[in-house]
Amino acid sequence: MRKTECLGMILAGGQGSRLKALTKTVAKPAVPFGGKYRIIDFPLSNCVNSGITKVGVLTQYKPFELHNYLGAGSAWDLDRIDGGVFILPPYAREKGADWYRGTADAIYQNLNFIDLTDPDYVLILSGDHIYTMDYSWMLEAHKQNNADITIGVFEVPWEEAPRFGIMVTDKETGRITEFQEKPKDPKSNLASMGIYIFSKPFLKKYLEEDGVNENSTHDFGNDLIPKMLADGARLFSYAFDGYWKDVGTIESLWQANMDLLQENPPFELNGDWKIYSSNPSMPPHYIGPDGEVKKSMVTEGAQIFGTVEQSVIFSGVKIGKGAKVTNSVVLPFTKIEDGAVVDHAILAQDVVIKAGAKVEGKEGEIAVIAEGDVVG
Amino acid sequence: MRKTECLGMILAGGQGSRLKALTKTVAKPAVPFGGKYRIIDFPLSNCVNSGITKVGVLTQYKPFELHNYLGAGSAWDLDRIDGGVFILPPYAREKGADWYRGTADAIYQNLNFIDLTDPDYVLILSGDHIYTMDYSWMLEAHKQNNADITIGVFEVPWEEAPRFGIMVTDKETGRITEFQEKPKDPKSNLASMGIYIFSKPFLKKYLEEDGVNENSTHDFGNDLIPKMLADGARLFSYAFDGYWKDVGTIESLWQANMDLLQENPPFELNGDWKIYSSNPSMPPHYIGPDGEVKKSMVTEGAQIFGTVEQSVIFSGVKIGKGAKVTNSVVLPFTKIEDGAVVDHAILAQDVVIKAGAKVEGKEGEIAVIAEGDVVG
Amino acid sequence: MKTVVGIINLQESNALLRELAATRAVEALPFAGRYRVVDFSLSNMINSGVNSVGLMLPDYSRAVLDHIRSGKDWDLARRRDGLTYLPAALPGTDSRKGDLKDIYANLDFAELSDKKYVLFVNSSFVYNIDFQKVLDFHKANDADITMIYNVLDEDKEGNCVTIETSTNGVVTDLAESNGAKKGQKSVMSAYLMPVPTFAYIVRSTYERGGQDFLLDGIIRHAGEHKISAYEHKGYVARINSTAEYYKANRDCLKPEVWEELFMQKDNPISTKVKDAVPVQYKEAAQVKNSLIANGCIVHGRVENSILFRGVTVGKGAVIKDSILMQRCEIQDGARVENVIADKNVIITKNRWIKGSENFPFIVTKNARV
Amino acid sequence: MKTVVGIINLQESNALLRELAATRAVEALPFAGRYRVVDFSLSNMINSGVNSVGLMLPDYSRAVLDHIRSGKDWDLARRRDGLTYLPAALPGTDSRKGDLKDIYANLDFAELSDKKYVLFVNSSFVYNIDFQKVLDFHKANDADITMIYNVLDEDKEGNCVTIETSTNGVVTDLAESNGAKKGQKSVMSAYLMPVPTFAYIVRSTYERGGQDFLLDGIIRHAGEHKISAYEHKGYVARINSTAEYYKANRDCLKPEVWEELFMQKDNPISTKVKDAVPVQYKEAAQVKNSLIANGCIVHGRVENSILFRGVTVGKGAVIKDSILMQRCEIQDGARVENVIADKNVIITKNRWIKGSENFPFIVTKNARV
Repeated sequence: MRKTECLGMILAGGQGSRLKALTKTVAKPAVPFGGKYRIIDFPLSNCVNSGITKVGVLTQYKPFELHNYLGAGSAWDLDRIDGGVFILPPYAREKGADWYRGTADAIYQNLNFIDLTDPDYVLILSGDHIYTMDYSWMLEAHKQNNADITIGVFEVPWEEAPRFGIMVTDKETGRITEFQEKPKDPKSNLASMGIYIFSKPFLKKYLEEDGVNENSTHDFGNDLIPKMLADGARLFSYAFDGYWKDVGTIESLWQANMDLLQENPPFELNGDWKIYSSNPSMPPHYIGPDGEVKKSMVTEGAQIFGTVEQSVIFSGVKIGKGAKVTNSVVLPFTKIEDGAVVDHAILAQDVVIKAGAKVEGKEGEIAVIAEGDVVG
Repeated sequence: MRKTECLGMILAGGQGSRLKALTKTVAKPAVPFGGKYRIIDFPLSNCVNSGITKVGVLTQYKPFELHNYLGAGSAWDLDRIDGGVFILPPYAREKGADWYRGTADAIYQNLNFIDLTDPDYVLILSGDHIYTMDYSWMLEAHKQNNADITIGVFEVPWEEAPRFGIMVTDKETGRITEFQEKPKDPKSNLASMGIYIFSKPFLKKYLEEDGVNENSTHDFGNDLIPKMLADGARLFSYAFDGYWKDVGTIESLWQANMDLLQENPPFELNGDWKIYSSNPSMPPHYIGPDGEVKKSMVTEGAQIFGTVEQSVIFSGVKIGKGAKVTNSVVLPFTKIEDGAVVDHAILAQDVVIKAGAKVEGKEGEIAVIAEGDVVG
Repeated sequence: MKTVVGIINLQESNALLRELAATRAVEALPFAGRYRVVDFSLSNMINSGVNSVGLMLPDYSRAVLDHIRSGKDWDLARRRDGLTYLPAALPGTDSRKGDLKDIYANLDFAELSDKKYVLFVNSSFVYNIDFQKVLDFHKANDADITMIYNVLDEDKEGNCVTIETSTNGVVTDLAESNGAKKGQKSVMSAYLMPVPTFAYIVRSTYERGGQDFLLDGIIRHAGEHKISAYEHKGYVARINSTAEYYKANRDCLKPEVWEELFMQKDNPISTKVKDAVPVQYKEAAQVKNSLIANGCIVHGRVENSILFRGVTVGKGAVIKDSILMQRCEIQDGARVENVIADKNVIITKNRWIKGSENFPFIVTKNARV
Repeated sequence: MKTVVGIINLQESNALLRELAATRAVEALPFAGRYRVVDFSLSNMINSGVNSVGLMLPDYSRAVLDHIRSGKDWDLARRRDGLTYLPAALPGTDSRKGDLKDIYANLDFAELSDKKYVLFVNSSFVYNIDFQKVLDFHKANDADITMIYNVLDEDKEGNCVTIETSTNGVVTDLAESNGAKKGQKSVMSAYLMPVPTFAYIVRSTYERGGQDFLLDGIIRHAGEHKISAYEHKGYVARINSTAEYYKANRDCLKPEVWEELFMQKDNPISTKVKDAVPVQYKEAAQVKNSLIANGCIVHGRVENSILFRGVTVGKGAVIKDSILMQRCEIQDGARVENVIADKNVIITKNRWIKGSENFPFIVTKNARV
């Protein structure tokens, strides 16, 4: 392979246990979002749009659908002769076989892949955040600071800071002076976004040390970053002020979908910064003579004979006459029969809501129907 | 996915410890063979040529290069919209994560994939045999016999029978009456080729029983087939009389390469039954003014200034002036410098044989130089 | 169907579709919100298991080449078989009109293939069919040639080729006429026959001065062959005039036609894949009985209409009984009725335009009204 | 190079290559055992980081379309950017000769791209270059147009465009002449300029009756622009005649040329991928100073020759100083010297044929000698 300036590595092995009903058959990064996307489309598209054309995707939990979805990467223009998407599941070696024991271990076990692509920098990403970001600016900052590691940070309200990993930084230079993991008493409101750019030799050194350290939990936040700080390494923050959402819970996933429906959405799916996605062969959606659709997103292959308001409708969904869907997210091929009512809900794929049945949640208590379930 | 008549499943997880020097960085099915192929090209091409266009490849040991080689399957015409190659590494589930514990367990853990493709029949293959075979005839026989399972068998010399799994069959019907694993006292010389066609419901039933049986080694030959026989299931043999070689040892791998160099090779790479392979962009090979090449196969990108006889030369190999390569297999990008001598050897990739150095094995004791090594 | 090689003829006359098809082939016309007419022929072939398809390129080939590329979106980018482009015979080498010279120039494609049958289709028809059934019918009838027809459900204008058949499906009469009546059997320009029969018809007809495959090759020599006719019972639209184009699009607004054409699990109609976001319906959107493709943004009212990719409908704008192609922009307060707007048309604020049911008003590409 | 859109012109005259190029473009000519001439332009573009490439199709486009398909083998099958086919202007719309009418007809391709520069190349040259260096040179010189040239290492016949430059690389004279001498600076028909400059030259020249991009567009208006010249110092071959074609192929037998053209790790020349088995050398094979492509089977003697895919050399057969294209069959005892044999030629048993060094004997496609 040719030399690479910056290699992307996406951690996509998480089970997403807090999204349980939606991860019965797929890993969290493969959960559908926004009418036609899956969560992993965002970091992948960000990579491509930032000029990063070699991306490793580290999988572990129920990876089949994710592998199948990624394929050779052609949906993201990543089916390149020298580059593209590389799927990296755990594997066996001469001396045995290990599952990925933590975020750092997952990267550690793939050091041979990193060496093969020979990058100057390694960008490490999570597979479960919704945002659009140009990593090339962050890389520029990393170079200018002559940093060992640059961490993407995001300003959160002070009262929420105790839920995050918090970076205390020098205001002038952005250099990180202290790291607080979920602090009761935060000294800053800059939360780590789980986006790291490492200079490669530095990364390799720390991973090799951590890999054989039996007391480590092999996590970047828990183990490596504190150690780097203690060693006096050059850690810098890079502040991001666009839209960014961790969709690790049902509520936040629902909210991120609703955010798309605002009159002026907080981020553009439609702009120059394209979000690529695998596109099925589906006809334009059809809205029937009595259909009513407002403040919603609807994608190809849907059929709507009822009422839809403030909702996100995926492909192949059928909504019967007199049915009412409000404040909800309806994943592919789910059927909502005549007269059924769905409110404040996420319906997974292939669900059937029988004629006249009701699924009603409320804000803070979104109703969830798991894949293939039949209600009513 | 659409319904599938016959799904292929290739067991490609083996370490191939007896091929050690050649499997330092790759799984056995990815070991190069025959000038430009890798071992897995044979079962994959057989599948495609037999009309089987959905193929699962079960990986476990050092799968990166194999995954990368397979890509989306375009080299085998398997990058299909509804079908193609599906890479199936071990994975984590809600209740934990298991490595593949045996051949049967590997299939068992992927029953959800099999259900998804919804086949009538499942063809299970090894990823480490060299042969060309039309599986559609075997499938035909399976249907005609109304069999539960059909096992490909190959007649071996009686004295070699104790090294194989032996099928004792009814001569008239081909029905299997007894199975002997490496018998001291074989009752038949029909060896199992490790090729099974199962009717899917039958396979699923036995795998589900075996999967939870703690006394099982989860191996088709050890556990499932004896149990099926004991249960009186309809096991049939399908006799194959073409060229077939298990290339699990250095000697047999070397021999299979040499077999290609016979004046009339025992099987055709060049015929209608195409062996597909990933093709790098390499110019035609060059033979210099003093080059001499006889009874050999040479592929694109090689440069030959010396003498080559009875050898298989892969792409990017350079053989210097006055160097002599005989009875050997030289894998990609290996350099043999001026005046060096190589005889009865397998040189792995990126080896350097320094000017004047000698690597000499003999029949029964083939010399092997591991990837990246420098000799002399 | 592994024994069949497909040829799709994109060389048809487009005289009746002048405004829309002046610089593109009929088959490259956008259809039903996201497709092009040629998608039906390609998808029918691949869904039926025809793995080797030759595409006879029209004079204006850029749109077709750009749409189809390697054929990957139809699963036709293969190492063995797959898609082959068959460019037209070089102008200047032969001044004859008609499709026969181009078929003749590319005859080696069928003859050098290892297939037994040719399935030759003209591509200006919209339907979803399993050609396997046609092959079975052909074999069962022991025919020389099998042609596909449908029974007209209403009177048609323009050139039609109609047939009469005996009870066992053998063609007893075959004639070209101007217009046809409801209930007549109309040929859908799709023919199945053995490769040698095809080659013989093309070669012998062309070398004796013939110009048109159907008229000179088949009709004039109908007596020499046993011709069977296979009835396609599903939805069929022929796109030979603007009125037919307008009607066929609007037929897709009937849920049963939409489902028959597009939602058959084993026979999907494939098209070029493009990235477009789901449709955004805003506060005051009102949409009834319409097909809306991804990438649209709807603020206003849409009724009985088809919106292609990336159309925007402004606040208070009204779209009725219209077809708006890619990236049209209907600004606030504009009103559009019985209109076909080609790509990138802009209807400015508060402007009203209206055609009539049978003569839709056509706005040409990139126009600003 | 992300700011550059590439255009490859396959519309060149092939008058001097009549036997080989009668029914295919020069650029589709097989070269060096497995390539076609156009592979160099395509590979140079993609290796230099040009991601959007337009290909102006020649009159005989089937071979080129079949070779390039989606552009996947050159990494040009993309969703964004990638390969675009630019068919020739429709015959009949303009009876002018020359390439300018086709460039004019496809001018929107460059103008509608979001790129800043056009890299326009004619494709009948063989060389391996990093265009990034040309762009850097163009910027450093603050030029309007940069053209690429090489210094001739021997006298050339046929039409040549030669330049003279000042010490800082600015073109001071530019002329077309019949033949050029060793040491002269010869233009390689590759031009880099901003999109508006390109569009201006094409439009203003065409609309005033111009026919040829280089002659009418650039040479006649050389005074209006600051033209820089970038010297390519590596190997260059121009393929404008059979003699040049023969020589360029045989140049590849020099290990230094072979390595420069084909074995640069970061600048590989890509071509259409085909499956072919490694070459089989049998008992009595004797091969010297030759390039042999996969799929060949060699029983006899081969010297100073180039064998394309699938050539078979029978027992006792002798091949000297020859180029044998795909699937030629040289039967036992035949002898072939100074010959260029097109595809599928069969030289029967014990037959001898011989051309001379400067006038190789050309055997046309599918011939049986």
